[in-house]
Parts: sequence; structure tokens; C-alpha cells
Amino acid sequence: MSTAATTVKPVMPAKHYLNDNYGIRSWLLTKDHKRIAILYLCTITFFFFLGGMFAALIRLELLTPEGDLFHSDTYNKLFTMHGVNMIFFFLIPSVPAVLGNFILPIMLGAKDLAFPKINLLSWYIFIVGAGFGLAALIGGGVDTGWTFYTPLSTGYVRTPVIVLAVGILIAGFASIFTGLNFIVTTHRMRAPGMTWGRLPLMVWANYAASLIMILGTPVIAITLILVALERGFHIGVFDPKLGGDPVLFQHMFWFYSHPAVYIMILPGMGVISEIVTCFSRKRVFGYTFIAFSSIAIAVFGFVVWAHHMFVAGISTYSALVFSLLSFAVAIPSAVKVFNWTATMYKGSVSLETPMLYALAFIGLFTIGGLTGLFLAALGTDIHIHDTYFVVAHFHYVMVGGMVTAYLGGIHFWWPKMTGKMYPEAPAKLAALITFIGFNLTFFPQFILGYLGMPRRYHAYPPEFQVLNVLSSAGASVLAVGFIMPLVYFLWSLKFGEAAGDNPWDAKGLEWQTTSPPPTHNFHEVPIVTEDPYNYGEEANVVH
Amino acid sequence: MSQNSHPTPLLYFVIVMCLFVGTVVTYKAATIDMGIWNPIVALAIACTKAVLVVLFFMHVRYSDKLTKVTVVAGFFWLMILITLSLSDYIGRGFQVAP
Amino acid sequence: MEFKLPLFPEQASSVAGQVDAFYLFLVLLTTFFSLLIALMIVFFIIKYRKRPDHKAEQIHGSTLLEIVWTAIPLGISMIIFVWGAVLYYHLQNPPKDALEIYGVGKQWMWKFQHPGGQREINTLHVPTGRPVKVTLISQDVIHDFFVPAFRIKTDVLPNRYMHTWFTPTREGNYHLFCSQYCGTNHSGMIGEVVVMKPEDYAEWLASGKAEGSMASMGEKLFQEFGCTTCHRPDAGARGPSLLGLYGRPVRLSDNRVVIADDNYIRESILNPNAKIVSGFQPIMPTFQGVVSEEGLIQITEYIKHLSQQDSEPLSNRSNPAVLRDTEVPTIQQELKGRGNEPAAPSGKKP
Amino acid sequence: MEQQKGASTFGMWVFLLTELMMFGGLFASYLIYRLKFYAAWEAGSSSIDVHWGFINTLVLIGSSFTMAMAVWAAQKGDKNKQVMFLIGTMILGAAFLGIKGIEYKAKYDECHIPGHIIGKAFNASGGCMADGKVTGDIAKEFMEHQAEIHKPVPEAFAKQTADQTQIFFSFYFAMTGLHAFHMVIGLGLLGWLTLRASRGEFSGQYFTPVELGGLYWHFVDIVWIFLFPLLYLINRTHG
Repeated sequence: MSTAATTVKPVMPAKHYLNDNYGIRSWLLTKDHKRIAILYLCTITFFFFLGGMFAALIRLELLTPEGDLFHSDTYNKLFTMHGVNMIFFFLIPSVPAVLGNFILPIMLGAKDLAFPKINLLSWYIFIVGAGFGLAALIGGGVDTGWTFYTPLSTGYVRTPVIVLAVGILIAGFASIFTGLNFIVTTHRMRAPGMTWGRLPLMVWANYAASLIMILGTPVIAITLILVALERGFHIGVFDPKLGGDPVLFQHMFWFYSHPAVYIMILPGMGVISEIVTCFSRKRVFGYTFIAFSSIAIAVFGFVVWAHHMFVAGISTYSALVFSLLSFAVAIPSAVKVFNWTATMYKGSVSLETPMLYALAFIGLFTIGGLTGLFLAALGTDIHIHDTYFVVAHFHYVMVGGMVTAYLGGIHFWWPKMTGKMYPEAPAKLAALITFIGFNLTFFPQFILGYLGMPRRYHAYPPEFQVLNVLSSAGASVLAVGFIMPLVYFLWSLKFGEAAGDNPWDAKGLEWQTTSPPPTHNFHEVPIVTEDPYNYGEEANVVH
Repeated sequence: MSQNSHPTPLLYFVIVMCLFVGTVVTYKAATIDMGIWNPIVALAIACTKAVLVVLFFMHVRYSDKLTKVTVVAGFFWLMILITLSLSDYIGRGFQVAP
Repeated sequence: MEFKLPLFPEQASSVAGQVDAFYLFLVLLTTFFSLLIALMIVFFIIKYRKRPDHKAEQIHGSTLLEIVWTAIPLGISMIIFVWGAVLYYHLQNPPKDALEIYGVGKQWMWKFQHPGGQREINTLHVPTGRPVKVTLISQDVIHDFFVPAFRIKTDVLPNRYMHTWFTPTREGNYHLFCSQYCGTNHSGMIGEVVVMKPEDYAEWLASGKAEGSMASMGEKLFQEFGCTTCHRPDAGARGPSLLGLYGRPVRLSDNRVVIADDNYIRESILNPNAKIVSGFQPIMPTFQGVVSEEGLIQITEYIKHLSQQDSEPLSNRSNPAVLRDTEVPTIQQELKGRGNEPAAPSGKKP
Repeated sequence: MEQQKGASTFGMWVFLLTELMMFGGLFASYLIYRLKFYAAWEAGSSSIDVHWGFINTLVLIGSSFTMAMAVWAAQKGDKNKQVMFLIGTMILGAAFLGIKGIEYKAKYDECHIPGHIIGKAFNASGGCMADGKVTGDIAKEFMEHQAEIHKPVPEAFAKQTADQTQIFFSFYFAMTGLHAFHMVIGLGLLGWLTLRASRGEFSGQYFTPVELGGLYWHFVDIVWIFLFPLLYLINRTHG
């Protein structure tokens, strides 16, 4: 099949989900998971660049130590809105709600998610939540930090905290509904022959992330409700003046917000598993181990939250337990990295853009993950907690890991989503620029952190300036790397070549249908008879 | 779940009577001073009642394995939340002064 | 712009070297594994690059390899855990002979008071060669006391005392940062720790204008609030005597045993009936909103002082609440004891 | 169809998992504070009228029974019984909310609503004026209560404990409020189900919506089964 695709110039199918019907109503009332994915894509792209703009302003301010560009209140709002936008309105919905929404049902051989209406509802809920977020922004912005620590958030700041909290709460329900849909779809909507052992790793990863979404999100929902009530009506919950305990807020907050980083990274890991196998032309190494490490991360991810609180006044006993458990969650991540690397062994590796992003992911995630050990270890955490070391670690995992995986995934499935091929040369250049810019931005922050520069500082002692300038310079490079894809993706919509059904010659059900797929994904229900990643079936298989 | 294995109205009636009795027992037990055992008894009865509702009213007894696993998973995660956060507060009591 | 590119902060405390050693170990580990992965990737890209005559060899995996690369990281992480935990335990437990300094954090400044009563704002003078324990509390939101040169940090909470300790080893001026975001002027909540030779420190203390030592100020407050009417060291006193109380275990009316530390004393002043000493009535009024955080610290210091003066506190028969160390039940005994008898006023259990 | 039905039921269960964790956050915080402020918890709990809570528990359990019967009737395809049981469930549910309203009103009159909601500030020691008489003096009640069962406590202690009941009431209202909110949603669902049932939309082959409504309603019942002892029955030994 692939030989035919490469010799004949591919053409777009006559009928697909994009031209099935037209008009704004056909999009806003669609129940097609693919169209909803596109709606999400547009929404979160907006929030990504909004959050990126805040980041740019932050880096601009930090060029000089004096804090002379903005007032400190403005700066505090900038980093709060950067964090909130990026985490709740970009990272959490990024891979699940865009790539997962688009690809998961097709990978399973289903014609849609289990509850298409709820899927659409989830997007609308997200829009309402995002609307509240924007309202808080237009209403002056919030300056609590994305962590909303009490009693600062409940009693001291004078910004629209409640509006933002309600926005996050509502957006949280969007993610709950996405997770619910994924879980039910994975259980109930698999095509004939699609056994659990044949599920693509992307599905496993999204399934694991969905578990966290449905089990963790409600806890932050109720916590934010309590914060809003306490702020609005002065009821005593966390306020020490009324006998409350601010540390309890931190427990409840991190119970969700730590697993939330796995909501962000797990689906990204799924994307990487797909890309690495495809561009190594090889079966994935240790399928079972990668699949179960996703589940292990989801489960262990729930029992490590207090490692954010080692210096916040938890008991020594708890600190020891949570430190130990935190190391436990590092193991499955390490297993994944080793397996991806081993997948390339004796493969036939080619470096198309998605693969470049995937390799960048593996490298950067390794650094991000290993620096996590510094923070899980009690002795060093005392020194580097709440410094730029944390900022650097977090961004290595979230930007170096997640955003890279997201971009890799978008490049990988762009031909499937739009039927058009993006231009390869600028895409490779953008991947390279992103990689360089990213490291230049965030590597100096590790050093800054160990030197003792606290996070969320608007002005800083002058000896930190050199590293901060390096970081800001890197940020400008990174910005170019992020804007380039936006341009060439938009360009490819009009001028890109038709991609053909399977431009990467990849395995998986999504590549067996047309690009773009028809509204019901498959013309006939596929029947799965082989393992995933069955690359090179003609070659001798070594067990 | 097939139709013939569903509970009958009689069974529902027995269950609801058990629940009523459980409520009365909780209420009465609360008026007896059992020291540390009061909340334990109250919660034990509440758990029993909840299990009855889950098993019969919510048909989990007659459902497939997946539903059962879901229910157990829910309580497992709830216990993670409660025990681990509570352990910090109890752990503070164990701290030895220098 | 001054061009300096330091990679490590100065080492100015006894633990700084230990933390740095641990950090360096982790850096080497990280470098090793990152390079390992990176080099493997580069090697595979080159060696197994796509070429017409080369086909991928299909390998399913290897359980042995999986076990190896699960076990090795697990082993390494356990080493890290133990090393980190030992360091943490050391940093959590200040030595007994430490010089005690109290600090109050508020938006957006630090206030410190030395035992001699000298106060300072946003500056902290300490001598070299002696452990210093800083007990901290916040008047408003959560702050964080962070001295990078000492490698120590602790959040400063509004409702209870937190402490940290260090032994300064090198003279100089070091940064003091608030590292928990605390509102508008968070980045301005910085100060300086001045480490001096002990003799210079003594001189500095002597030059400082203090209305009296902290303990004497505490004593004054103690008299002012009429605490002495009840807290007397005689048998008929309505309140437990405070002689020799500090740092000792106390038996409560519900038979629990707690240590009379700073937080216990603070709670007993603000919320006197949360923990009733065995053999006494819950009759003490609250001093919530009456005593300032600094006043509380001074009274605590006075109570601490009382224990240091009295050389034989335990022979004081009017003070039945304070237990000897040998009388303190272990956790197991305590749990057993709690189960056997109905605890008063009633089962304190969820 | 079978797959879709299985999917819906399973989806509902997954949703209930979410709901469970949402209440779970409150339960965990509640337990932590209960350990910390036991006296205030006791005093606050004693100031709630346990009889209403008791009756409400019976009412809600009864409604769970009628709901289970409604699902049974739907399964049998008996339209009349189904509508009857659904309406019965709605009546019991509404009765529950009505009783909850009476309890809330009493707490409002006694100034026991935490914070400054709806014009009245929280006041548990010293009482507050309602209809010309002083009510809701938890401090006084606590003193009398303690004098009866253990030993007299001083006024200062009682006052402080009474002040701390604000946290108890925060949780009381948050937990029962969230529960009542679920009840209201549940009533809406039941109304919709009744309408559909009366149109004869459900049969022995298709009654998934009724079943899902049942699952939701039973879950809300379970939450109350825990709320009742946790909020009302902390120390009733000498009440």
C-alpha cells in the first residue's frame, strides 16, 4: 500500500470531515470529535500565545536587576497570569483535548468518542472557564501566583481572585468530561480485535492521564470553592485568624496540582512513543513496560504531593514518607526513557521534524526528570525549594517535555488533521531554534536557582544579572521557534501539498483511513489483527 | 447485567428496612458514651449502610467486574487523600522535641 | 553591568559544604545519565540512519534489560533518599546549646530580636562558630526565611512557630531572601545576615540599645498581664507552675503527653484550653489579640529562662504536670493506653 | 445499543468517582479540623437539631428505596408504577430539601452562618437577636453542657470554643450545601425522567436514563449517610 502512495502523487479525498458541511453552525454544534479537537486547537493556541506574551514581558523585566520596567504589582500579575494561562488553559487541554480528542477514537477504530455531546459540552465549558479567566485578566489581573496560597489569596490581595478561581474551576470540569469520555471510550468503543495488548501507547498514556483528570480535578474544584467562599464571605476555612490552617490548603491544592503535571506530561509521553517507533521503523521496545509505567505514574503521582511542602511546615515523618514515594514515581519515567532509546537500537532512523521534536523531548525530559531528584531529595530541596531551580526544572518538564511533545505530535498528525503537508525545511529549522532557545532560556535558571535567586522576584541582586540576561536572550530565540510553526502551519492550509493517507508510512489505525478522515472516521469498521507498531513485518522478528 | 438477576421489590424492601434500622441504631449509639468508640461505631454503621446501597440499590452486586473495580478504585483514592493528608497532622504530634 | 558568573553561592555555614557535596553528587549523576541518553541517541541516529540497504531489525524487548533499568535507578534513588533524609534530619533538629534568635515576618520586612533584647530590622547579626537557632513567625501571610549562603530555608507561617538553624563559619554579609511569594513587595522583602567574629558580635550586642533582655521584657509582660496570680510555684496555685517547664514533656488531662515547646506555649496563651495540663481546671482566659507576636515571643523566652534558672525543676512537687524523661510513654504505650481507658472529655477521634 | 448502554452506565460510574473525590476533599479537611478543634466540633454539632437530621436521613433513605423501585418498574416496563415511584422520589427529595431549609433558617436566626453572608455576621458567643429574643448562644450552651457531663468550664474557654465553631459551621454549610446542590440537580433530573416516563419513552429494553438517574440519586444518598453521623452525632451522649 505504501509503495503506491509514494509513487502516485497523493490527492485529497473527495469527502472528509472538513468539507462534510460548512458554516459556523456546523462547527459550533458539531459532535464530531475531530472538529471539537480543531476548536480546542484554536482556543488553546490563543492561550499559548497569550501566556507566551506574559512570559516575554517577564523576561524583559528581568533583563535588569532594578525592576524598573513594571511596577511590582504588574510583575506579580504577569507571572500569575502566565502560570494560570499556561497551566489551566493550555497545558492541561493541550495533548488530551487536541491530539487525544482527534486521534484517540481513530486509534481505537471507533467512529467517535463514547459521548459526543459531552465532548462538545466540554469545549463549551472550557470556553466559559476561559472567559472567566479572561475576565479576571481584563479586570486587572490577579497577583496571587498560580498556586493561590492562602491566606494571601483569601485575605490580602485586592485583585479579582474569585473570578479567576471560578474560571479554573469551570475549566476543570471541561477536563473532567474529556477524561471521562476517554476512559469510557477506551473501555467500550474499541474496534473488533483491538485488545488491551494492542492499544497504541498514545491510548495508554491518555487513559492514565484521564484517570488523574477524573480523580484529581474535583479536589481542586472544591478547594477553589472554599477559597472563593472564604474570600467572598470571610467564612473560616484556611484563615489562621479564624483558627484555620493555611498548610491544609496546600495539601488540598497539591493533591490535584501535583498529579496535574502528569496530566500534562503523560499524553506527551504517548505522542513520543508513536513518533519514535514510526521514525525508527521499529516495534516499540518493551511495550508492556511503557504501557504499565503510564499507569504506574498515574497511581504513584497521587501519593507524592507533599514534596511541594517540605519546608512549608509538614511533619518530619510526612516529609520522609513523601520523599520516599517521590523517588518511586521517578522509576517509571526512567523506564520510559530507556525504552524509547532502546527502540532506536537497530532501527532505521530518519530525522523528519516530528522525530526531531521527539528526540529533543527525550533529552530535555531526561534533564527535567533528573533535576526532579534534587527536589525530591530532602537535603537539597531545603536549599533550592522556591528558587529558580524549581522554575527551571518545571519548564524543562513542561516546555522541554510537554510543549515539545505537543509540537511533535502536531507535526506528526498535521497531515492527518488537515490532509496537507507542512513544509519540511522551515519546520526542521523551527525545531532546531526551539531546542537552542529553550536550553539558553532555562539552563541558566538551574544555576540561578542554586545560587539562591528566589522565584517570583521582580527585582534581584545585581550578581544574578548575567544569567538572567542569558535567559532573556534565550527567550527571544524561543519565541521565534514558537511563532514559526504558527506561520507555516497556516501557510500549509492553503499552499501545502496534499499529504496522502499515510505520508509517514506509519502503523496504526489512524493511518489506514483517509487524510483528512471522513466524518465517521472509517468507511467500514476496521478489524484489528496485529500488534501495534508492527513495523517491518517482512523482516525477521527477534523475540 | 441481565434482567433475571436483578433484585426483587422484596429484597429492596428488606434493604431499606436494614437501612432504617441502621439509622436508628446510629442515632441511639451516639447517645451512649463509648469514649473513643463512638465515632468508630458511627462510621462503621455508615459504611455498612453505604455498602448495602452500593451493592443492592446501585446493582453493583449484579454488575460486571469493571463496575466493581471502579467502585473500589474510588474508595481507594479517597483513602489516599484522607490518610496521607491526615498522616501529616498526626505525624506532627509524634515529633520529638530537641 | 558587573560581569560575574558564579556557579555556587558562598559557603558560610557548617552544613553548606555537606549540601554542596550532595548537590555535586546529584549533578554528576544527572550529567552522567543525560550524557548517556544523549550519546546513545546520537550514536543510534548515525549508526542506524535510514539507508536503502539497511532494514530495521524487529526486537520486542527484553525483560532482563527492563529489570536492570528498573533496579538500577531504584537503587540509586534509594541512596539519594537516605542521603537527603539524613541531611534533612540534621537540618530539622537544632542543637540544644544554640543561640536563640527570634524573628517576625510581616509584609514586607523582617524583624529580629536577640536574647539580650536588641532588635533589628531586615538585618541579622550572628557570631561565627556557634549554632544559631532562629524561631520565626509571621504576622500576616506565609513568608519564607532563606539564606542561600547557609543553604537553609523555612516557610514562616502565621499561626505557629517554625524554626531553622545554622552554624555560621565565615564572616561576611549574606543575602536574606523571602522566598515564599507574599504579595506586592515580595522581592523587596530581603535583608542581610551579618556574620561577625564572636568578640565583634559581643561588642555589637553591647552597643545595641535594648530596653532589657527579651526574658526581662517577657517578665514585664508576664507581670502586666497578671499571669503570676495563677502560675505560681506553690501547691495551691490555680495554674501549673512554669518553672522548669520548657522543653519537657507535659501530661494533659486527657492523658496525652506533649512536649512544652514554643508552639505549645504559644497555643496555651492564645488558646489556653486546647491542651489542659493534668490536674488543673480549664480556667485560663485567652490572650488572643491582647499580646503581639513579639510579646508572645518575649513571654516564651521568659518561660524558657525560668527553666534555665532552676537547676532542679523536677524536684518541685508543686509541678506534677512535668514528667521525667523516663516517665514519657513511648508511642506504642501511649496508643495502648488510649485504647484502654475512655479518654476525657470524650473520644477524640474522627 | 448494548454497547451504548454499557458505556452510559460505566460513564455514570466514572462521573460518580469524580463526585466522590469532590466530597472527599471536604471530608478530608473536615477530619483534619475535627482532630484539631474537637471541642468546637462538639459544641457546634450539639447546636444543630439532631431530630431534623435524623428524620431527613430516613426521608432520604426512603427516597432511595422509591428510586430503586422506579428503576425496577422501568425495567418491568410498567409505566404507571414507574411514574408513581418517580414522583414519590421527588416528593421525598423535596421534603428533604424543605427540612434542610428549616434547619438553615434556624441557623440563620441564630446567627450561625459563618462569615458575613446575607447581612448577619457570625456570632456564636453572646447570642444574637431574633424575633426579640436572644438565641444561638453556643458559649452558654457549651458551659451548661460541660457542667452537666464533665466539669464546669470558665466563660473565656466557652467563648473561645464558640468562636471556633465558625470553622465547624463553614464545613457544615459547605458539606450540606454541596449535598443540597446535588439534590436540586437530582430533582431536576427526576422531573425530566418523570416527563419522559409519562410519555412512555422507557421500556424493558430501554430504560438507561432511569437507571443512570437512580445511580446518581443513590450516590447522593450515600453522601448523606456519612454526613449525618459526621455532622450531627459528634457527641450526643448527654443531650
